Amino acid sequence: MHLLFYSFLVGSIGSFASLVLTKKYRNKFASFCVVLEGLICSYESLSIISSGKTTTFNSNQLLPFFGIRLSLDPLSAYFILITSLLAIAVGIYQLGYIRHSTKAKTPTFIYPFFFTSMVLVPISNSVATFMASWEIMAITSILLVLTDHAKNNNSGHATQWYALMTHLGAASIFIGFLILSLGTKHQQFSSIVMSSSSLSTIEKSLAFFLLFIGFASKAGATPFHVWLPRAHPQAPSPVSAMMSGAMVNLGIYGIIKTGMTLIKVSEGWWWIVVIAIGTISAIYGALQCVTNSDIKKLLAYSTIDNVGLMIIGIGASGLLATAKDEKFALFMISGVLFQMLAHSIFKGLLFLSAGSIQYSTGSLNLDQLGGLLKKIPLTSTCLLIGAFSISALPPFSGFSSEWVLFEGLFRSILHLSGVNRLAVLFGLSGFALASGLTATAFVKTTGIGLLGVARSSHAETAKEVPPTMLFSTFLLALSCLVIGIVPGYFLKLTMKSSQLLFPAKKLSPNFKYGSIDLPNLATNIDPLLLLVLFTIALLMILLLLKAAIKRKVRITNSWGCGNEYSNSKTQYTATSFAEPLQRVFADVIRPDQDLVVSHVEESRFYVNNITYSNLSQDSIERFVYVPIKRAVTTWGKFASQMQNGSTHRYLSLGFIVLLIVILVLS
Amino acid sequence: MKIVSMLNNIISKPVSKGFSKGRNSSSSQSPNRSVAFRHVDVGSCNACEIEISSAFGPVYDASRFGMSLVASPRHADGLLVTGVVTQNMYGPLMKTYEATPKPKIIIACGDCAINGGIFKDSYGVKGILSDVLEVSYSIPGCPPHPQQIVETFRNINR
Amino acid sequence: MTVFSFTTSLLQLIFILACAPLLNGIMLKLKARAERRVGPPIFQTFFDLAKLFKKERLRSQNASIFSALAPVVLISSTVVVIIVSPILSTQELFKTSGDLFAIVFILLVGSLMIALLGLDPGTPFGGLGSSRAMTISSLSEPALLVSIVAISIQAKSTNLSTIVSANLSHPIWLVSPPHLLAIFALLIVIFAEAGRIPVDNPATHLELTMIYEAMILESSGEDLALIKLGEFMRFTLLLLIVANLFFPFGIDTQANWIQLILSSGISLIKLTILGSLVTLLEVTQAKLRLFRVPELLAGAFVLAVLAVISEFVA
Amino acid sequence: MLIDLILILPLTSILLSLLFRWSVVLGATLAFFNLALLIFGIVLAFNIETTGPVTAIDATFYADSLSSFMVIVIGLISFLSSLFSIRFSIKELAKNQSTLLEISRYTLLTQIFIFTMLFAVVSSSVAMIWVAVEATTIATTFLVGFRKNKKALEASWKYIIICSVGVGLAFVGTLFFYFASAHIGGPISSSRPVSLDWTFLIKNSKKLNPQIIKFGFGFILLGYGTKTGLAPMHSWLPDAHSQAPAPVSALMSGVLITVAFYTILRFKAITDIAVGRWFSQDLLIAVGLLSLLLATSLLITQKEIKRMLAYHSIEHMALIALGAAAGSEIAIAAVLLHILGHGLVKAILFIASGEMLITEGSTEIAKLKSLLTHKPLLGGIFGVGLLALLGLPPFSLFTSEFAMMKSEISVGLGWVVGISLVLMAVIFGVVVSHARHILVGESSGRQTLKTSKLSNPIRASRLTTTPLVLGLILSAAIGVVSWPLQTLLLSAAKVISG
Amino acid sequence: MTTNYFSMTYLFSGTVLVCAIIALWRKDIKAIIYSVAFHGVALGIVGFSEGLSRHDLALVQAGIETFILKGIVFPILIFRIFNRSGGQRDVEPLINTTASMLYTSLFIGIPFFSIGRLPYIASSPQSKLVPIGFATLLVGFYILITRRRIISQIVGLIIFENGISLIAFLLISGLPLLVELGESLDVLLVVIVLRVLAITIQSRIGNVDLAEMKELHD
Repeated sequence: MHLLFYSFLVGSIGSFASLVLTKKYRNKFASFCVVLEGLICSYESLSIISSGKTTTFNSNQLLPFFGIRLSLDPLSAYFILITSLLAIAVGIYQLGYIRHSTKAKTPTFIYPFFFTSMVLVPISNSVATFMASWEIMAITSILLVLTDHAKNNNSGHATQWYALMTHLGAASIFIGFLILSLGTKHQQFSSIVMSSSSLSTIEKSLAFFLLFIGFASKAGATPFHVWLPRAHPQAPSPVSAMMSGAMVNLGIYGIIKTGMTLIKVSEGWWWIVVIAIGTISAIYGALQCVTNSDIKKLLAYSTIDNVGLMIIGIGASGLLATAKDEKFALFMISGVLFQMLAHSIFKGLLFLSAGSIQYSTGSLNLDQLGGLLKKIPLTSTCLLIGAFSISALPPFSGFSSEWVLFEGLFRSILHLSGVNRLAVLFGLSGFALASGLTATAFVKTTGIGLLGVARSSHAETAKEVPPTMLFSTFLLALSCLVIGIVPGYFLKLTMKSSQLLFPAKKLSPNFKYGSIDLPNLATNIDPLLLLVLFTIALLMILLLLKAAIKRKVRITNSWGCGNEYSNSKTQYTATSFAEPLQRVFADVIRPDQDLVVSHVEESRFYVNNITYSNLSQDSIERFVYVPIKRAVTTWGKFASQMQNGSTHRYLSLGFIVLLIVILVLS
Repeated sequence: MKIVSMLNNIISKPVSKGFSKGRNSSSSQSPNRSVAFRHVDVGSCNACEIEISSAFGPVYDASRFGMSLVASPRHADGLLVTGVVTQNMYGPLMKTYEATPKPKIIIACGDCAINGGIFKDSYGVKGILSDVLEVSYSIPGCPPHPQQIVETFRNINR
Repeated sequence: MTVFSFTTSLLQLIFILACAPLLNGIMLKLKARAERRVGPPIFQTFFDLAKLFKKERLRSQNASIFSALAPVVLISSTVVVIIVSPILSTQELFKTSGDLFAIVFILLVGSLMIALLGLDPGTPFGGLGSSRAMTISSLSEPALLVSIVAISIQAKSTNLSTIVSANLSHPIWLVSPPHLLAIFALLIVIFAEAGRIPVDNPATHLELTMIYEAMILESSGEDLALIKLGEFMRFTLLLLIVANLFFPFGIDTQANWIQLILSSGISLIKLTILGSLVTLLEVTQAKLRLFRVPELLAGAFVLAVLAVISEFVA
Repeated sequence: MLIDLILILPLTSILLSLLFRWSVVLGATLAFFNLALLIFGIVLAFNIETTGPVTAIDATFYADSLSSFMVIVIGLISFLSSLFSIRFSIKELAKNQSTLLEISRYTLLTQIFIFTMLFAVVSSSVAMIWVAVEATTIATTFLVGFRKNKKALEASWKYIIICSVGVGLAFVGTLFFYFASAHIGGPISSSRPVSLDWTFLIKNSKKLNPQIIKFGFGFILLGYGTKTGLAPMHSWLPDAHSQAPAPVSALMSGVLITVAFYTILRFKAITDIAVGRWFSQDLLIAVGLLSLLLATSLLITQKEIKRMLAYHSIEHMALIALGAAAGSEIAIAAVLLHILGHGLVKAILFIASGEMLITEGSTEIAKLKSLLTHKPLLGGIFGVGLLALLGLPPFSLFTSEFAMMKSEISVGLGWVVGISLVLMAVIFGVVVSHARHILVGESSGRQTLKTSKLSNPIRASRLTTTPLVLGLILSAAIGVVSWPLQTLLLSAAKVISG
Repeated sequence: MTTNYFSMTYLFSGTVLVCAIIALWRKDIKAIIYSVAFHGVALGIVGFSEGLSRHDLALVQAGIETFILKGIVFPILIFRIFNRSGGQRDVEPLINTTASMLYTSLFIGIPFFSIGRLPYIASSPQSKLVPIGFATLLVGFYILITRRRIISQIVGLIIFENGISLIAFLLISGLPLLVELGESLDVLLVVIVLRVLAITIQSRIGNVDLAEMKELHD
């Protein structure tokens, strides 16, 4: 625990030093401090996970009226671990990135605090402490999203959405916690856990759903997600990486914490709702991910998709726990945590690679990119590895984690009954559709962005990014590969962390060579073996071909069906790539399509110009949030008549109330 | 019902005629077992196309000798060119030629491809096939008989 | 790893390598006969492939390393699946990794590679093909995974070998409605994944109607040969897996050498029968419009869900 | 002794500003005096903490920890405001917008204003509090009308009419308290009105006739509520606060309204004992929710920063009223912390808006653009101030709002918290959207930068920004660190919650 | 003696209310000012007689002070504004006079109905008259919300304050001296400030109709 405080100190030193130091040393020192903070935190969390102990820290000197209460257990340590690992990579990345992106001191100043608050959230042990660190996390991230506001008009809008949604979420969490703490007459989480059974079902359900909505909105679950695809793309890439890779996890943490520890005995139907939300998020996120052409926006939507998968897993685990099948509940929740680890790493990688692409080309619009694999091979390779991971291709991390998730869901279907089973089946279908769509989306991203010919001068003149950025992305890419190849070691870690949730049951995993082999599953995977087999096959084929055929390759033009005018413009674009799926799911996506044909003056049979536009907006935003916004504005306009400037009207209000006072109070 | 008639088709004798399997070709070499062509219409009146398609129909069935038409010159062993080379199709023809892997076989199918036929020297015509490419085989006729086409295919050797 | 399992894996590989082109030839022949043509000889596909290996290799100037890599990766990923799946024997190499989910995603590596290959040269038709292929692939995913669940429920395992062995010891499972529904759903998915009629017409020449062909328009020579071979192998593999799920009899379960040899023969028969059925279907059916395909896949998905549900009703 | 000092200090300031014309030296001296006031307030608080309430001049003045707390608040905000006054006055004179005489008069009135507020919080008699509160209205009317243009005059007219009526009603309420107190044998009409003394009233509050107290409290709430900016007679507030010069707005929004609320709190303590807590609770909830609703609705279409801030004051007063409705010790302590935090932050924001008026020439939302880009420090202060005002940690408003809401729920007012959270969320959205217009953006901001560079740009002065930054840090500090404020807050809360 | 004083109190309290109603009724500004003056005089007499009846010197002082302040000083101050502004008659009020009189009769009744229910009110004859004070206050308030000229608003406010004073005299026989002084000073200052403000407004903006003064709005 104390190590964590030292790490906070290191971070703060870095951040304050960035205010004082000259431009030359500012970034270096701040990044160094962040990396150091990350290292200390990850060391501490690893040691906590391996020892399985819980340490606490209480102080009344801070936070008036409430005091701070902290408690570090293996579960929170796991979240800290993920956050710190990502923070280390991002810290290194920033060395190269910040230099060109912004001259202001603010991001370097705020970033360590953002990190610190993300460490504080999982170790908060009382309502007030939690809310304070939660809000600090929100505020720092809001400020970080604003970093590029001077260059980018959208970031203001994004921030506005983000701030509002995060505030609503916090309000929901706040009421939920208050219901819990007043129902149990306790402030501290550890005490709430003890006496949560004294709550009535209605209280519990109300608290659960308020908390769930709050946390789900932070995690970005549909329909509370609208801020996410706006804020994540607008933030500078290192920040997006942290937000998508680490901050979103804390929403998941909140859901797990609420449903599995704070409220000890949960109701089955809650989890069915949770699964439904998860499924909708997964499908909706994946769909929007497919149809968007802006890399970072697409990545943000895929975060929603992945969060959906995790929420489905949590729901299934909750159902298993209510059905007293704790063994598989534990397995399922470990799967969720594993998926989270994988997601954090590959999403961090993808966002950082996207940042690198933006850095070297100045654009993130897939329709303007192309041919990057030849121009910036190293960055492109990193992006490819990220894309393969997220598409769940073996042997990368996404495959292993989704395998565990799938097995968990399969087990849930086997072990549950009735409507619960149907719910999980529903979730599994969503999981399947989402994973298919994700693969499509990332074929689009890599295929359109990295392959083919440059579609604009942006991509034409791309140059490789500085070594620090490359190093950071390679680090993450390597982690993707390692997690994918030896998932056993990591699953063991997640099981140890989640053991806390179901202390009674123990799985006896057999993780030889990092493979996943559980006796209860009756199946196993060994990605390492698969990789070895694949490599052997690949090498043998190549050797055979080399031995048998010794012809050189002739380089020619692309075969465009004899078209004499083919150029980079005739390529498929990201928009056209997604068009079939967009058409299939038109009812959900509701794209704004517009075709304007203008004719020459003389005859309407001669076309002068055809303009086709295809805008896919977030339909949930359009049909849920925008009407609310409009209603509020209308109300405001109406209400402003109250204050029309007439002294007489103002006074007559008082007069009426005075009469009422005289009449009523005597 | 459909399936029953299909089964009946399978059992009954094929309608193909003219050549029987394993009959000798005009060449002394072993017959070429697999030849694929990309068909290029550089200015044909479409009569040749009708004959080509019947060459691959049930009666003449060129596929039984391993012949096929493919969609991309990259997959082909050569070009099956019909019609006189028009100005507009000259470029695409050359592109198609370039896109074909070596060794390439160029077949001029029909009189127009061989000598320009009735379109010779007319407006918009660039020339005949042999002006622009080295023709390996010619199939005369206006239009050529399917049997002739299949015959030419069978005579191709490497 | 035992000598037997190693031999099995090797034999499976050789078996599929040999049978894949043959199966294609048989199907082509059958199709021709159904049209009352003589049709190409059943070894025609071997000739075609052999010719292609000898031809010149052309590559677009826009192409990246993917064009060279994708065919090899396609084959290698298929080989990995062949090695770990129970085709001739349920004895697994290294006792591991014959998991259905894993198989699906290893095969997905190949599909994705081909989709990327389509985008690599920067031509309009490549993009068109890969867009359509990925659309279909992503829509078939739910049906695929749910039918996997349906198939796995009775054996309580997603391991293919375990399922096959369990089915063998409980033959009554094979004719249960859930099993049949699941197999049917799986077959539809395989049609979609392998690009057969009614989803895609492998014999089309018109670029605008193409799905899978469009992605490989740019490949030539050895690349094309590898891709074609890879696709035949995948199709054969998938058919064999379905065959073993639907009618596992004849497969070796006891590490018996004689049974293994027998099993190869039986598998060939199964393959021929299944191939003939597929051909019949292809000849009698028209290709669906692209935007009717989602309906077909949705139907498959519903069948798979029904399978799972009826599994628990029974 | 300390109380005398606390009153003598502003009196000296008044004398100084009467005697001398305004100069930078005078401004600095006054600022220093106000700083001394703050320090005396703190000393007073420590004193009271150790020895108990103190009195002065034959018990005419009385200070318990609540009073000392209010003295601290007044001292703090006055100090900030008088610092900015220097900058304001220099600019006014430099731009020839006001004459030296006007500035001197302005300074004098401001000092009188501060004095009357201090007088209110250290008076022992509730009637004298009334006199002082009424005097604040008189002192500020001309400050509101300082600009002497149509708008300013209109604002000051509305201000004085509505506030006089309101405070007049409060006097009726006071009379009824007196009436009740007289009937239990409190001495009437002697030279020293003991029966109106706070100490007498609170001691004997059990004996007071509940019905009269109820009647009286209704008037008190309506009357002082007017001055606090609570519904239904809140309407003067946006006009007056927006038209007054920024330092005065800072004082009015920062402390004046809370001084009025302080009075309500005192009466509430008596009423709670005499009638029972439910009564003041119901009234405060009604008034609070109504004000919150009004503030929310009217914030939506705001076009001007200072009006926006003024409505924000109404919102916070409503929150304070709701917190006071909960009535528990923690709740009152939180209310007091909120008074301090809100005063500090609101003063900072008003001063920042004054600085904007100086540097940008306008406080209209539509005319301000991308402040963060071309005036990062001022924009940053304003932005962070808004965040603090919206109740985000680490600023003290978060802690106080959290504690108030928690206490509200714990006395069974969950529905109130629910409604207020929804309304606050709307406010949050609206304010963030306004803030975006003001602070964030690109192109037009750069243009302004260029044009302003051409025409001799006015930079934000260090004199303004440094205290503001320090103020924000202070606001964060009191939100994070318990010591030593928490003790003071709790003992001050004990005065009210008993 | 006491009854005599009380009947004086009774009489002049009534006069206070009647004068207020006259001010509401009339439109002639001069008449209004005179009625306000008489209003103040009557209020002073109430205080004076109460003081005499209770032998309370402070109250007598307060009465005299009120007499001077509200009976003499205020009317003079208002006259000054009036002389500057000109215009004999008030503009049509927001609610016409007939309706106003009807409403007034309605809400004058309210205090009589409700104040009487409070305890201790009936304990002394003076405090029984408190509703008169409330009625005066309400009439003053009503003038404030209906009249549109600056001068009549000031009149309304004065009547309002006088109502409060009357309540103070009747309810508890006046206030402690210090408070009374403070209160009077405040009211005086308010009226002075209002006068200065009124003059400034007149000189800067002109003779304004307050209902038109709506520059500050949302």
